[in-house]
Order: sequence, then C-alpha cells, then structure tokens
Amino acid sequence: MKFSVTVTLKKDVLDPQGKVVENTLMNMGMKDLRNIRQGKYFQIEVDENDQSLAEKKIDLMCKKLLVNLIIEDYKINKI
Amino acid sequence: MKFSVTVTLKKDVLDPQGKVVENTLMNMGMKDLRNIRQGKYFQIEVDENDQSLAEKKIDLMCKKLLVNLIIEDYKINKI
Amino acid sequence: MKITNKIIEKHGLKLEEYENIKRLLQREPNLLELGIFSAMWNEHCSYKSSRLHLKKLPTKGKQVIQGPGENAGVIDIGDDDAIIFKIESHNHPSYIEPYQGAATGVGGILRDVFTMGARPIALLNSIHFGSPDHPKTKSLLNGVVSGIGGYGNCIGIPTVAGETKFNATYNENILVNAMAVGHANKNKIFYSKAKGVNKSVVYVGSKTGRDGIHGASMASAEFDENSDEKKPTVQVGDPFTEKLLLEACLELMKDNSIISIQDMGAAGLTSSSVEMASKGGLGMELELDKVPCREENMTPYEMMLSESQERMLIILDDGKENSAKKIFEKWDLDFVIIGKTTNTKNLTLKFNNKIEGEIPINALASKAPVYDREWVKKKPTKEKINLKDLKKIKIEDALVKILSSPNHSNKSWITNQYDQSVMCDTIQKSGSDAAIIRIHNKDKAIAVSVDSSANYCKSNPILGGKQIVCENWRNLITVGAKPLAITNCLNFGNPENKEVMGEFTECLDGIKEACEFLNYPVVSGNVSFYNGTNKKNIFPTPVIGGVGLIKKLFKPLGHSFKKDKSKLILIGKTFGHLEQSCFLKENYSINKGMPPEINLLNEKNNGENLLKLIDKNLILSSHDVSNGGLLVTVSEMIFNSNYGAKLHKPKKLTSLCEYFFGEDQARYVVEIDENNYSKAEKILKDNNIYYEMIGNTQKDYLEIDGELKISTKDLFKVNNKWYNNY
Amino acid sequence: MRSSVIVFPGSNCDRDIAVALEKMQFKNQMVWHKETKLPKSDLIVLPGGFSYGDYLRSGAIAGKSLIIDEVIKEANAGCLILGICNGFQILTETGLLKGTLLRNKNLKFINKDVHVKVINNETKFSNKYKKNQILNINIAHNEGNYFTNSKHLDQLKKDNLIAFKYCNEDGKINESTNPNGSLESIAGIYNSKKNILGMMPHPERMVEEIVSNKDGINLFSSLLS
Ligand SMILES: Nc1ncnc2c1ncn2[C@@H]1O[C@H](COP(=O)(O)OP(=O)(O)O)[C@@H](O)[C@H]1O
Ligand SMILES: [Mg+2]
Repeated sequence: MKFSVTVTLKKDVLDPQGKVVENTLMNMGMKDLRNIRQGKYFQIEVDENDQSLAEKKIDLMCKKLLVNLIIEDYKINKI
Repeated sequence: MKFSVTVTLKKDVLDPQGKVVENTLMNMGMKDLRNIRQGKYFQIEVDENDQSLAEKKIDLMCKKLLVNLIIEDYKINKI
Repeated sequence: MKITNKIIEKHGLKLEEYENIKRLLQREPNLLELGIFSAMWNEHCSYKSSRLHLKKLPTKGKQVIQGPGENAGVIDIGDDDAIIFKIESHNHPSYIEPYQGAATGVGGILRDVFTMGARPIALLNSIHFGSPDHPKTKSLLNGVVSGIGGYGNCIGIPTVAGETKFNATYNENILVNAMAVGHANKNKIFYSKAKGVNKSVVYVGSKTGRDGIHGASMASAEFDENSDEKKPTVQVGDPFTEKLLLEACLELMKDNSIISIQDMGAAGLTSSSVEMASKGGLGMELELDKVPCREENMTPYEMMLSESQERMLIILDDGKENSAKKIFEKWDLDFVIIGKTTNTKNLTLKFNNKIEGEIPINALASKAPVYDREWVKKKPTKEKINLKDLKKIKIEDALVKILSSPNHSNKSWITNQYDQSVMCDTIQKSGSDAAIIRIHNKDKAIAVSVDSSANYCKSNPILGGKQIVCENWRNLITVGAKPLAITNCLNFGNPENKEVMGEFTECLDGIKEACEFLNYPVVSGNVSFYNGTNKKNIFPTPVIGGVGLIKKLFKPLGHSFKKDKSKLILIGKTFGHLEQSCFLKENYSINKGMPPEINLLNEKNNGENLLKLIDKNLILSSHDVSNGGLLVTVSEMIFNSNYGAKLHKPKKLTSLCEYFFGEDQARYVVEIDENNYSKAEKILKDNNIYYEMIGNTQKDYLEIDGELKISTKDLFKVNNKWYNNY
Repeated sequence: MRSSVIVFPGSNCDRDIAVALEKMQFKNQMVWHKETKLPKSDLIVLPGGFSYGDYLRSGAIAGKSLIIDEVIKEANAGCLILGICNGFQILTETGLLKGTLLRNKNLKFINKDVHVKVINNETKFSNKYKKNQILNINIAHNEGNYFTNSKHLDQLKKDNLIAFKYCNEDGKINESTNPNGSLESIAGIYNSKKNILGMMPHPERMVEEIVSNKDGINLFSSLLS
C-alpha cells in the first residue's frame, strides 16, 4: 500500500525558506501570490494490506523519525 | 485560493536522502517498509478566484522557480 | 538488434570509426559492444584529438613521482610526504543542471585523488560564466557555487581557492573546473594497473542506476537545439556516500590488500575495467548480474555505461576478500566481487551465465583512434591602441570602474559559502594569491592556486599559454612557496575546427615553454573539447592549477598591508602594455591587440629573488601584478588591511594610465619595513633585479601625488557591491 | 580528564576536535556510532559535520543511532556534553536541548569568522572566559538559525542558559550582527542543569595562532579546571 506524508512547519514557527521563496516569486512579478509555505513530502510504500494497520505503521514512522513534532505537523494520505 | 504542490524526483534520478531515511527506518525495525522517496511540498495561496487561472499561475511558479524540471516532477492540487 | 547508421551516429561514432571497430573485432559488434566502444572512443576518454599534442608537455622532474597517465599526478614534498592532485572539467553537465553538475564534478575529482591513497586536503575551482546580463548567468552562478559548496562542505574538505570569471564567450557554455589536492605517504601510493590472473575484481560504493548513461559522449559533443533531449542523463551527487567511500578506502589501504584500484568516473564500469586491464596487459571477466543495481531490470548495456557516482573498482590480492568486505560493511557500503582478472586480454561480459559481449582490451584502449587534426597558426595581430584617440578618463574613475566590475569584485559572496576551515590546516584562505594548507601534524605546508587568462589566449595562444603558467607560478611565490608542479584543464571549442585546433596546439606550446623554463612540470590534467554551441566556440581557456611547497611554516604574509609608513617597491619593469588590459575592456569595451610579452628569464629571476626576500623574513606583504595592473594590485593590498598607500608619479612614462594600468608581466608589489629596506635592496641589487620604489603605506587613503585621493573605506565599498546587488 | 568523541557516518570535524582535545591534554577516545557502550568519560563531544549527509533534518538520523541512548543516559547522570555545530543539531533532535536549528535566513551555507559574546561565564564550559568577553570564532553551517518557543526563551533568559550570542567586534547585538537569523542572536545554549552545551561556532578551529586565533582555548581549559 502506498501513502503520502506531507510535513509542514507549525504555524508559529518561522519558515525562512518559504519566506525567501515568497520574496523571490514576488520579485519575479507574481503579484497575486499571497502566501507560500514550504514543507516536505514523502511517498511511502509498505507491505501491509490492511489500511488501518498500514496507516498506523506510517504514523509510527512519522513520530519516530520523519517528523520533528516540536516544530512540525504532518498529514498522511492514501494514494 | 489555496493549492498544494508536491515535487518529487523523477523516477530514475538518485534520491540519496530517501535512501538514507529508508535504511534508518529499516534499522529502527520497520520491516514492512518497502520503499520511500522524499520530495518537497508547498502550500500556496493566491489572490485569484478563477480556478483555472489560479492553477496557471501556480504552474508558472513551479516552472520558473519551485521545480527543477530537469530532475523533478510536480503535481498541483487544490486544497 | 541490427546496427544501423542512425544507431552509430547516436553513439557519437563516425562511420569510418565503425568500420574500424568491425575490423578490430573481425565481426559486427552487438549493441552492448557498440556502446562500450562509443564510451571508450569518445573524445573524453580516448583523448583522440589531443593525445599527439599532450605528449610534448614536460612531465618529468626530481619532484615528480607520477606524471600524467594515472588517476592523478604525484609529487614529492620531502620526508615521506607526497602530494597527489588533479583538475577536471564538468562543463556540460553543469550547464544542464548547475547544482548537480558542479557537485558531481567535485565528487569525481576527489575520487581521482583518494583512489591513489591520498587523504584529500584541499579543493579548488575555476568557474567561468557568460555575461552577467545574460538571462541564464545568475541562476547558473548560484547553482554552481552552491553545488561546489554543497559537496565540499558535506564531505568535509576545505574549498580554499579558485577563480570566477565572466565573459560573453561562455554565454551558452559555462566552464566548471574542479581541482582536488591530497596528501599521502609516498611509500603508500596506489595505482590502477592490474596485476596477476584470477584475482577478484570488486565493486564498492553506491548502487548503479540509469544516471548519466552516455555522459562521456555528451561531454564530447557540441550543444545544439536538441541538447534538451539528453537531459535525463543528469547524475545526482551524494557527498555523504562519498565520505563513507573515502573513509572505507583509506581504511582498506592501511594494509596490503589492494593490487590496484580505480574510480568509476566517466564511462563508469567500462572505462575503469578497461583501463585496469589495459595497463596490466590482462583480460577481465565481469558477471554483470552481480552488479548492485538501484533500478529494476537494468540491462548489461545500462550497467556498463551508467555514470552513477560514488563507485570504485578494486582488484584484491588473494584471500583478502573477507577482511576487505568487513571494512565496507562497517561503512554501510556495497561490496561485491563481480569478476576476475584473466589472461585472455579480452573484456568478457557475462549476464545470466551467458556471454553478452567480448572485446579485445587493446581494441578499446591502445587501438582507439588518434587524430592528427588539421590546425592553423594564429597570426599575431598588429593592432595597436593609441590612448590619444580615446576619450580622456580620470584615473580615479577608471580605477573605480575596474574594481566594481564583476570580474574584479570581491568574491566573498562565493567563498563564504564554502567551508574553508574544516580540517584545521588552512593557514591561508581564499582572498589572497594562493591558499596555504599545512601538512597535518607537520611544520610544513603547500600553497595552491588556479589561474587562466582566456582573453590573452584568444588574442595570442602562445603568449597566453606562457602567461598562465607564469601567473600561477607568481601566485605561489608571493605567499612564500617554491612552485613544484602543475595540473591543467584545457577547455577549448570544437577540435574539428582548424582555428580551434590551432589555439589548442599553440596554447600547449606556450605552456610547454614556460613549464620547461621554470622547471614546473605537468603531472596531471584533463582536456575538454566541444565547448560551444552551434559553431560558436568559446575562447580558448586553459586553466593551470599549481602546487608549491613551504618547507618551514611561518605566519602567512597575505597580500594586505601590515603597517603604516612601510616602503612599497615594485619588482620588475613597467612598460605600460595596455592592449588586452582590463583598463581598456572595462572603460572602453576594447578587446584588441596582443597580450603583454613574457620574458621567462625575468620571470624566473624576479620570482626566485622575491622568494629569497621572503625566506629571509624581509617582507611584510606581497602581491603579484596581474589583471588590472599596478593600481589595482595596490588597491587589493589595501582591502582587508587598515592602511592605504601613497604612490609617486612615474618619472619616465608620459601616460599615467599606461603606468598604473599596464599589464606587463613578471612584476610584484612588495611591502617592506623601513628597517629592512636596505637589506632587501642589497639582495635585489646583487642579483640584478629591476625594481622601483613606488611609495609607502599610509593611513586611510590611496593617493597618487596630485592625481588621486580616495579613502580606503570607499575603495572597499566599491569593490564589495557587485555580488551583493546582483 | 577523559573525553569521548562520537563519530557518526558523515561527521567531519571529529578529527579536528580530537586534535584540539589532545592538545589540551584530554585523554580522548573516538567512539563509533554503532557501539552500545561508552568508555568512562567526563566529557562527551558530538562533533560537527554532516552526519548522514544532513538528510531529512540535520542531526535527525544521528539522533536515532545506537550510541545516542548511552549519551542520553550519561547526560541525565550529569556527564558533561558538548555539541558543536552538527553536534548541537543532534542535541536538539534528541531533546537533550530544547528548540531547533532552522535553515539560515539567507538559505546559504555560511562560513566565516564571526564575533560572539560570552553571556554566561559561570559554567563548567565557560569559567575561564570573562563575562561579555567577545570572541572571534569560525562558523560553518547551513542550519544555524536557532528557534524555540517563547516559554522556553523566557526560561533561557531567566535561568541564564544562553551561552553565546552573535555580536559585532564592539559587542553590539542587532539584526546586522546576526549571521543566520537566530532568535535573539543566540549562538549557543545550555540545558537547565548546565551540563550540556550546544553551540554553532567551532571552538576547535580556534586553538592555534598560526591557523586562526586562540579564542576557543578557554572553553577547553574551563572544562579542565
Ligand atoms: N570560485 C572561487 N572559489 C574559491 N575562491 C575563489 C573563487 N573565485 C575567486 N576566489 C578567490 O578570490 C581571490 C581573488 O581571485 P583572483 O582575482 O582570480 O586572484 P588572482 O588574480 O590573484 O589569481 C583568490 O584568493 C581566489 O582564490
Ligand atoms: Mg595573484
């Protein structure tokens, strides 16, 4: 089973990368841009056919390694 | 309007980061993990109410800055 | 599959070359074999256009342990220490994907050095971009600089020197040359020559993917509208894995397990296996099913031609397999015996127990084509510039214009992105004429510098060739090092064009002459042809990387002024040569005439005697006079110091611009403490060295009697603006 | 004094710190990350570099290595722990120090000598420095932009847990003297028991006049006193 995980910085955490990207895009003339935040994306495939079990496993990976829970939020989706 | 953009390495391009993350998770005992690839994720908000116009704008941002078309693929989704 | 003309062409082979292949094989090759021929016979691997000419370079000397022909050159720096170094180009990949192109360039040259048993101790680079106004330049610059930094910083080897140039000639074809310098025990150097039959051939490092297939043939073709098609071949660098590979190889090299070792660079598994076998006069049999692969269903063709990075091929002595494997396992790297040496003198490729290809090694190596390509001599130009015909310009304005130009601006925007201090042996960082790296745990050091002068080489390749060697030599001298040997990266256009081939031939003549005279042999190098697009070739751009020895370490001089009221002398004669100068280029956009003359005798005497002054501790700071002339040199000595300078007007020359901006060679500006002045003078006089007292240091201002007064702060500001605003 | 330097795959300042420690007469040992036992040590150092290539998040993967459990145990038992650069990042990833190190505000790797001010000179690591002494130290990092929540920041200030701050040569601290965007110009912090120090600048690079200067020496001599 295949899942995607998106990891984003929590709202109150400064996002230097997103800021620079935003400014650069603005300077390139993209005036309608209101806001951009950058995060990480994972595509994970696991040998597990039970969706809820699989999700639990992915969740464990997030908590144990993929996500720094102090500064990041995450979301798991089946793909 | 708000969109998400996920950027992933093209299929045959080496993903050293994903490989190390995969090995680490395996070593941590996640044996069902079959494969993991790492990419980037953006949340983008634009001042534009017409979805197809908005998507065009996002697409331009991807092509011009966010994505390295030589080694990366991307996908835009409305959120 | 039937080999059609189209397939042959796609492999970058000429039809007559294909006929030759058939003759050597006495049959038609299959696709795998054709691919292997194309990889070995392209310009990048076979040096088919350059080989004849490279032979004339001086490669010998007391200091040389290993000249060209191995992965890198090796020189002796006394005691048991050897320095191993080489420069290499990664121009085409860097234009397609600047970050990865530059990064993998650094990774590749590092492997060349540590395969020979050296721990890399310094990285250098020479990078050339198109005009700053060109729409691609900025992102190429950004990508290349962060790629060089990304790789070097991560692997933990300091990037200590380099050069960055802008010139419209590189608009469609940038140059990215990377140089690596390593240190080894001179009794523990590893070579690529295979020895003995039935020895294990071991694959170590990263897995093989589909990246870079046909990279070497790409580097051997011009760009055209269809270059985009070749894009998916981009290789991604993995400095982390390289660090592991480096440590694992050095660990294995501590004992006597290795018979020979070779990195998989351009043309990957093909060139490494063929070179090892060819040097040893042996054959090699590979079982391709054993090659560690990253992707599913990889074919023998793909495995043999992949340019995946961070891989090595090792021939192990009998019975050493298990202990070697343990080391690589400790570092989490693949270690697989994929074949053995044979006495067949063939490259034999098996896949699923079937022979998929079999080629005589000599057909791939010694029988590869060699071309004596047609070339024409460059006519020396008679163009002269008469200053009187030009609009008058104030010295101050001319100076500011030069110092604020992209080519002369302060490079700290770049060098601050490189870790220059890791390993704690960087005695002198970027920003001076040469970097100084201490030999770990010892009281001696080496100095390193890279230099090029494309404008001079374009105008007159012989003089240009000589000049770059001399400039490089001078850059080592000014930091107190005795120049020992060089490596060179020859970046040229299409060799099938006779003008380009002429530039190549004549540049080499110049390099040869200077190297011979200065006892400054060439121990390694790289040729990069086909730099250009659609018949527009780049200016000839040979790059020289030099290494010198500082026998007894001292606090580096640097080129910034040290004291108030010290004396400034100019060693070497000033004639006021302005043709091909920065002064004319930056102020009048004039790019005409001959480069300055080179007098090798003066070069040698002036340099060697400056070295004496430095050895006797009579010098506070010194800087060679190069691009921009005397006034630019003095300005550079002011930056980063707390002092300015007061200069006299010349007595003889009529034109101040000629005096202050002329680019005559073999000159140095030297700062001497008043108390040492007579001692220094005596040495120079005793040795018949021409010198002039040109002024003294002072506080706060750069000044020329009655002509110019500019505060050192302003000068510094002018020099620092460009990159930050770009 | 006995010290241990932990070596992770991708560490590259491990030799540098070992040389500095030995120069200062520490009895030093290198400890490979796959070990499960630490030699008896008074000081454990997590060196700079790019452990695991800085992949995922700098320090994240090293923070899961086998030896780290031992380091945490020792830390909790009061052993002195010094994390430099990547070592600091590893300390925040393991939770031994709070907060995190984000990308530099200009998104570029920064290597230069910067000035830092000694904020707390009363710890095991800093007692040989004068209060507010200004040091000139090399930094070399991509992610040195320290960030923490306001509650923790208050605690850092209240309990005097800020070790160093970036400043200029006169000791002024403001936006322009902050190389990487770090919160309040923080360059190094202690845990609440002050037995753990994490810092971005590289003291081990500043122990020899001929290479740089000796501004890092007092950190090591503090530990010895
Ligand atoms: N790409 C680069 N990487 C590292 N150092 C660089 C780079 N470009 C320029 N430098 C450094 O900037 C300084 C000035 O360069 P340059 O003007 O070419 O010096 P020179 O004329 O003495 O050869 C040198 O110390 C050089 O090492
Ligand atoms: Mg110079």
